[in-house]
Amino acid sequence: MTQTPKLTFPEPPARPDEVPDFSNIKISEPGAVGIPDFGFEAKDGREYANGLIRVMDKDGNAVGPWAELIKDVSVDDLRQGMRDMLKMRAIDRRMITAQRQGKTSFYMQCTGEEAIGCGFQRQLDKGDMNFPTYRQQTLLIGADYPLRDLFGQLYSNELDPMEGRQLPVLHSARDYGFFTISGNLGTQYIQAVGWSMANALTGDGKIAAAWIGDGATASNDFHSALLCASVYQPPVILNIVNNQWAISTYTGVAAGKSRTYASRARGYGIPALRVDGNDYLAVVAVSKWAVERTRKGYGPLAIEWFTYRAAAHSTSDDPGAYRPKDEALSWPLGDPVERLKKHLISLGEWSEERHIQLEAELLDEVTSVQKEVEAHGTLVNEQRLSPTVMFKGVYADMPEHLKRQRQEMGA
Amino acid sequence: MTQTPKLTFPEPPARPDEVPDFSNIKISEPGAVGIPDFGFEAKDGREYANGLIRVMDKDGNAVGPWAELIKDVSVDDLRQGMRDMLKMRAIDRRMITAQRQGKTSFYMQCTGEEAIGCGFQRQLDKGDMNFPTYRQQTLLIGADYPLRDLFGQLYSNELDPMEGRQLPVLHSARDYGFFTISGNLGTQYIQAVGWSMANALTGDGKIAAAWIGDGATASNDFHSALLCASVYQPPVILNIVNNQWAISTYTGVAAGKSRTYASRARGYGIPALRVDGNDYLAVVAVSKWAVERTRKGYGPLAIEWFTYRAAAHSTSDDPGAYRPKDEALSWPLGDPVERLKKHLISLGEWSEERHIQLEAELLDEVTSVQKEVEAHGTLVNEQRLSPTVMFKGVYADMPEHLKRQRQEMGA
Amino acid sequence: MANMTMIEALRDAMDVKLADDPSVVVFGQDVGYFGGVFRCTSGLQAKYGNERVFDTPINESAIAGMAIGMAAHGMRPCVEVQFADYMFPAYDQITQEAARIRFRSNEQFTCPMVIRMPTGGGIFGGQTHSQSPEALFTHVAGLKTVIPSNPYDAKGMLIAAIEDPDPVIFLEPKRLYNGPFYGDHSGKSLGWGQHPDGEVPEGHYTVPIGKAKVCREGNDVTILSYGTMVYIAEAAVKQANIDAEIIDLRSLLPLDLETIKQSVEKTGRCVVVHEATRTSGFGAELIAEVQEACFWHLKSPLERVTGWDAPYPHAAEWDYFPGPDRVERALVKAMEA
Amino acid sequence: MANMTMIEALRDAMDVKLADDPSVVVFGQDVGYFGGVFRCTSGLQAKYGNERVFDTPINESAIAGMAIGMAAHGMRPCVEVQFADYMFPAYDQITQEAARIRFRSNEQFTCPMVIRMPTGGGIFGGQTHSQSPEALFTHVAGLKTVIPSNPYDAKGMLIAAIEDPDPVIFLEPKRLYNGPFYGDHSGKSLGWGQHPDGEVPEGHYTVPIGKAKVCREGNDVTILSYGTMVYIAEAAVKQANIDAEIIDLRSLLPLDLETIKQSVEKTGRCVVVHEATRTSGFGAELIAEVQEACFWHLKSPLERVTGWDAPYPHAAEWDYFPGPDRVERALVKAMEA
Ligand SMILES: Cc1ncc(C[n+]2csc(CCOP(=O)(O)OP(=O)(O)O)c2C)c(N)n1
Ligand SMILES: Cc1ncc(C[n+]2csc(CCOP(=O)(O)OP(=O)(O)O)c2C)c(N)n1
Ligand SMILES: [Mg+2]
Ligand SMILES: [Mg+2]
Repeated sequence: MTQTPKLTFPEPPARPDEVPDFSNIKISEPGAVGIPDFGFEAKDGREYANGLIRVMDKDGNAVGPWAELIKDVSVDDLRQGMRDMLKMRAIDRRMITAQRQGKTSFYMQCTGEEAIGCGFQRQLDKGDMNFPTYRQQTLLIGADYPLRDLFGQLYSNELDPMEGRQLPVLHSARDYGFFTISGNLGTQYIQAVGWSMANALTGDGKIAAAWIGDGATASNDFHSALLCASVYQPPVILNIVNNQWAISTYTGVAAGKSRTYASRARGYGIPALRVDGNDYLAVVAVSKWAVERTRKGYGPLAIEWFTYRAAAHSTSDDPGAYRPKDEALSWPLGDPVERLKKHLISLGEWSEERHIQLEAELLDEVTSVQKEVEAHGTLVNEQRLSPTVMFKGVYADMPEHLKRQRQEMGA
Repeated sequence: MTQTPKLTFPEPPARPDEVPDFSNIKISEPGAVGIPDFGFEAKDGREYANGLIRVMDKDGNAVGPWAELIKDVSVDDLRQGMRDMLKMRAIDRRMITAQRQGKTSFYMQCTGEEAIGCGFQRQLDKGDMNFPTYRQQTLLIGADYPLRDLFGQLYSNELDPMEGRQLPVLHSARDYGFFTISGNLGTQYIQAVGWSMANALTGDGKIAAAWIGDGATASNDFHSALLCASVYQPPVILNIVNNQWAISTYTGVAAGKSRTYASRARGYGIPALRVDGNDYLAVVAVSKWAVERTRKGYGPLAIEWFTYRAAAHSTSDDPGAYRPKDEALSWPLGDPVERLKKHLISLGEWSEERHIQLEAELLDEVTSVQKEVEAHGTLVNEQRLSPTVMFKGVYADMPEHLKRQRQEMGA
Repeated sequence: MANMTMIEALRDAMDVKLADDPSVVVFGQDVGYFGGVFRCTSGLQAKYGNERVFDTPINESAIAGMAIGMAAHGMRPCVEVQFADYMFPAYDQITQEAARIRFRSNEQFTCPMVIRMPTGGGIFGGQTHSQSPEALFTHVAGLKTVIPSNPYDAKGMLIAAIEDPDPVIFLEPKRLYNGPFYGDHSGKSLGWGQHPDGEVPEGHYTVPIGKAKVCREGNDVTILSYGTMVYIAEAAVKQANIDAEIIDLRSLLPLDLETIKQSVEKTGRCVVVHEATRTSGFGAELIAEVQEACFWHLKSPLERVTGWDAPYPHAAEWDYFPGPDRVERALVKAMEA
Repeated sequence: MANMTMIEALRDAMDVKLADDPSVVVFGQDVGYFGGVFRCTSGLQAKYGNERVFDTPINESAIAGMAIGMAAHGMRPCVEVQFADYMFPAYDQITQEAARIRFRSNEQFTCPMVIRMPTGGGIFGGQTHSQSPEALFTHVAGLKTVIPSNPYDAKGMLIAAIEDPDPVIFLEPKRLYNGPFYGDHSGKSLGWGQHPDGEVPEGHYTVPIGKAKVCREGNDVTILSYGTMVYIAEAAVKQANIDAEIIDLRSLLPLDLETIKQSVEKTGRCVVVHEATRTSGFGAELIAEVQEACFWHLKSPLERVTGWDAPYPHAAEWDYFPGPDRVERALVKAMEA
């Protein structure tokens, strides 16, 4: 037995040049975790927070109670999900190239995590509000956000609805239920709680959804959000996207000895689910259920989406320096696109050919909008917004000292 | 079932002019909660975090496994505990009067909570460090801190080891294992974790103990402390003093739907105990066990001390405005002094007479030191420290601009 | 008109706004049932219910963060931080979020909220109940920072702040809650009943944010001040018997530079007085602006009278707190130069 | 001597201290295995083990709070905040705790720690990777705030900071990590290999905290600056062809007022240049001090060239970032007046 205090430093199971090893990850069988009552309490919800809700088995069949729950979801809806995910993938691919060409300063992909935002957003109503992180452009895709606006933001040009104010990927789209993203991690989580309190106080029938990465659960705002959600019981879904990494930092440094992030929420008295985030059907089922439960006034719910960040953290990152190169290929929960494809094919509603055709079609669509937007300027091909735009919107009415400065700028 | 989101606002069971009502509080039988292994994990420790460790039954008998654990604690040690608690009570009583007389600006009592700090401190070794809140002067008493220093601080006069820098009760006593108290709630909790990491890194064999009130568990630093303790596993005891109130705010506003504060710690993967803080024997037993476990390197432990703030929050507070006047008398766990007295009497080691005599003796001792210290100045009877003392200790070496300011002060 | 303390005036402002705008909510530590440790919200929960006025956990960044979310949604939260010294945990939410949401979303989302906080010393509160952090807000683009010095302004400015489309830091000089303070800590202060600015109109009115007030006209030297120091300046002027012009800035950002300029161009001398520590205090900004705007009119160096660059001490409070004597010395120095 | 980038110089400083003092520990987000997003700690964990160099959760107040606890115990933590823009959650721990522990405990406990943070813009990082928060630290009694502008100073000052008995905010102008920057964002910057201050001694040496450096002697106007702006000032002086004296302050608090005074008394003119927003920026403090110390020598108003009072924009970065042209205009204005 231990006799002297020694610190521990959580380490990932494998580092570069080692063999990927996910044997530490326990995975429930598809269909094994049931559906709780809307009114279930945190203290009775251990299995939902520690297990893993999954719908698709390895052959692509939908099984178990959550599959039942969505049996009326149409094949068209599932194909829409496929389209959403592939569209996101096409955008990511195009933007990585564009960033390498210096057309923009920065980009972030969400490869491997597409199912979560795409599937969740399609269950929301107009007027519901997401408080996303930078890795949830999928929410915009699922909300049919115009690609022109999306690319405009990524290129900070005159088509940017934010007129170049923010770093690429830090979108804002109020009409599409997408709150302005902060570069400061965590801050939006408690804001989502505040927004949902306003939903309840004004009785507008809408709900809010907060989003955070596994790494950022360490932030203070994660704590204050769970706390205030527990105290006031507003209609908010507290999403945690556990993609195993925070830049180079292993998820263990954020988890410590907590079993799961969902179980941390339980400690605050918030009922929590843990879900296979690479299983589009599980995402749809749980999101549908969660949205209904929340809208009906059963209070806050936490959802840990279990997934893997297949790409680099951002265009500034090189994951080869801290984890095995092809670790993503060993991820035991597979790839969300491949898995939904298998399911649709097993239903006889999809084929490799249609898949390839859809990919090509989306790449065309994305590329053509991208080119159109690029024509309005990129970092290497500047068609500048007036710099005085930076004095606009600091306040509703421009105070004297800003007027003086705008004049001093000589613009 | 619920159909629209509505906020909840936690309310105490009784307000002024209502009958005190503690029926919501579930209390384990004395002896009912057992002793876990040193190596027990949070996930297996549900009963310890949700139950209540108690030793004394209503007749003052020590029962159950925790009583076993301390059967070698001598009667003298228990009488020392009684002495400590009564000394604290005498100081509190004297200082309340002194503050009303304007001899000092401010004071805070710990009536009803004396057992916790007094009992805990006696289990620590020299070199162990507490990171207390303002309501743990008991730790100083249990460390035999000189009353002259204590009163000096309370009067901010020349006998004050801090030379008048801090508000009364914000002591600092490094040699007595008492970290400088901050007026900002919560901040010391994560600092205690840092200190205990230094204990482990330097291998000095010492441990740290963090202290926080139930209200301040809402602070960000509570979260970051639990998190970092869980990640690095340093030798720290994370004490939570749940006295049911935070100024006028009911503990429910800090707890939300969490069952207990101990269970919140469990969500972080930190093993946790919940203890009757008004039971001196339980305090001694659990503290002894916890200190040994921590020193042996079993990592962090959280302890929720369940108690009741019998007095006003501070001399600036009027609890009659927000809770029933004599709520303390209905507190189901009684008064720590009365309960230990009953135990000692049941052992035949104490009597009402000795008790009254000890009270008188301590009041004398306390009063005489107090008077001696008062002779060195109080707020109404100033014998001023030189004001230039305020420039000392801002930095190790006084920078030029402070020298200029000291000169400008003309002192 | 009614005679009110500053506490009553602030409460009245919230009462007016809670009554006339259902989107106004008031919350903070102990502000609900109890009505706040300074009693500024006393009675409001009883009157408007706990959906409008409620207690919060002890987490200032949560208070600010919830308020931001509500404000972005369209409500108008007016929240209390128990002491300005406790706003630091919320500093990220206030400066990086509340202040930036309008800008970064290109006005898709806005943040009309008020954060009230008692500020300043003079109550023997020691380090953590006495600080004056205004300069930490004036450096932040997107925030407005105001500080009234009397009940009339307090009510009118709080109503204006709640109605403002942007986040407003509302500093309340706690030493003035119950009456003006002329620096004599040994004597009894007069209450607001004895002061004309204790007369407060009933119902709705505003004192616009961004306008300073000339409290005393004079020709020889300009004193720029705000909060408690306005009265210290008055006392100093009386005892120095100098024909000083005293300006109560009221609003630090936006700053009423026009009023300042007119005065300093007239007097050619200027003394800045604030409680906050000197280095990088708001006085530095005032001096930088004044010397730029009025350089050719200046007859002597601009002076600062401020708290010393030390943590706020408990016992030595009255040596730390700038009093009339220190201000007088600065005035004399400015006049002599 | 070896030629180093600023990143290498900083790493070398930590290497020297990790080697010679077992109480030194280094931690922060991604600083362990990976070696930091700017690679300043690259290789140090491999060399010293994870008890000396380790990753932390994404919680800046936890980083500061742990460091404070360790420092109070007797260790000397040197921690990294990934970007200065992310220090805000730690602002409470830094300003109300680290800065105050020596004072409030009357020196029973002290807080010898360093918080390193990349600061400033010029890398197209937008609002949250570009801010310059130095004035938020200089207002806080108990902190020292320094900002080196080249590899030589960076190493010497970081060693001095780690050895300092008090908490030091160590700002690293990220635009200078790989080379000096003269404001031409369209061209390629030179690396430190082409600059004499890229020559860095091996092993232990210090550059004392509190001493400014005259980078260019001149007679007509004094430029007070620090960080990246030192090079912008050089470029401006070159293009304006004015005989300016350029002072690299290096240490903002304590401030080397003596060196500043000597220069301004000589030149009679002074321009302050910094990236941070103007209002209540550190420039205000410099102007307040200079006008007080040198009033009778001044020939023209003191000028400020700073970031605008707007949140740091992404696309318009180069209009926000003070460049040589803006500094030149200020110099000309100062000379003409
Ligand atoms: C307050 C704050 N600290 C640090 C950072 C720097 N940072 C940006 S992303 C990131 C990692 C976040 O990881 P995680 O939350 O798991 O999200 P993921 O990137 O995996 O989606 C860090 C440390 C930041 N943006 N904000
Ligand atoms: C950061 C911060 N916010 C607010 C306060 C004001 N305050 C002082 S004590 C207190 C209540 C604390 O309650 P609790 O933590 O339960 O401790 P108790 O007083 O019951 O011992 C509050 C809100 C503070 N000191 N620090
Ligand atoms: Mg992650
Ligand atoms: Mg309490």
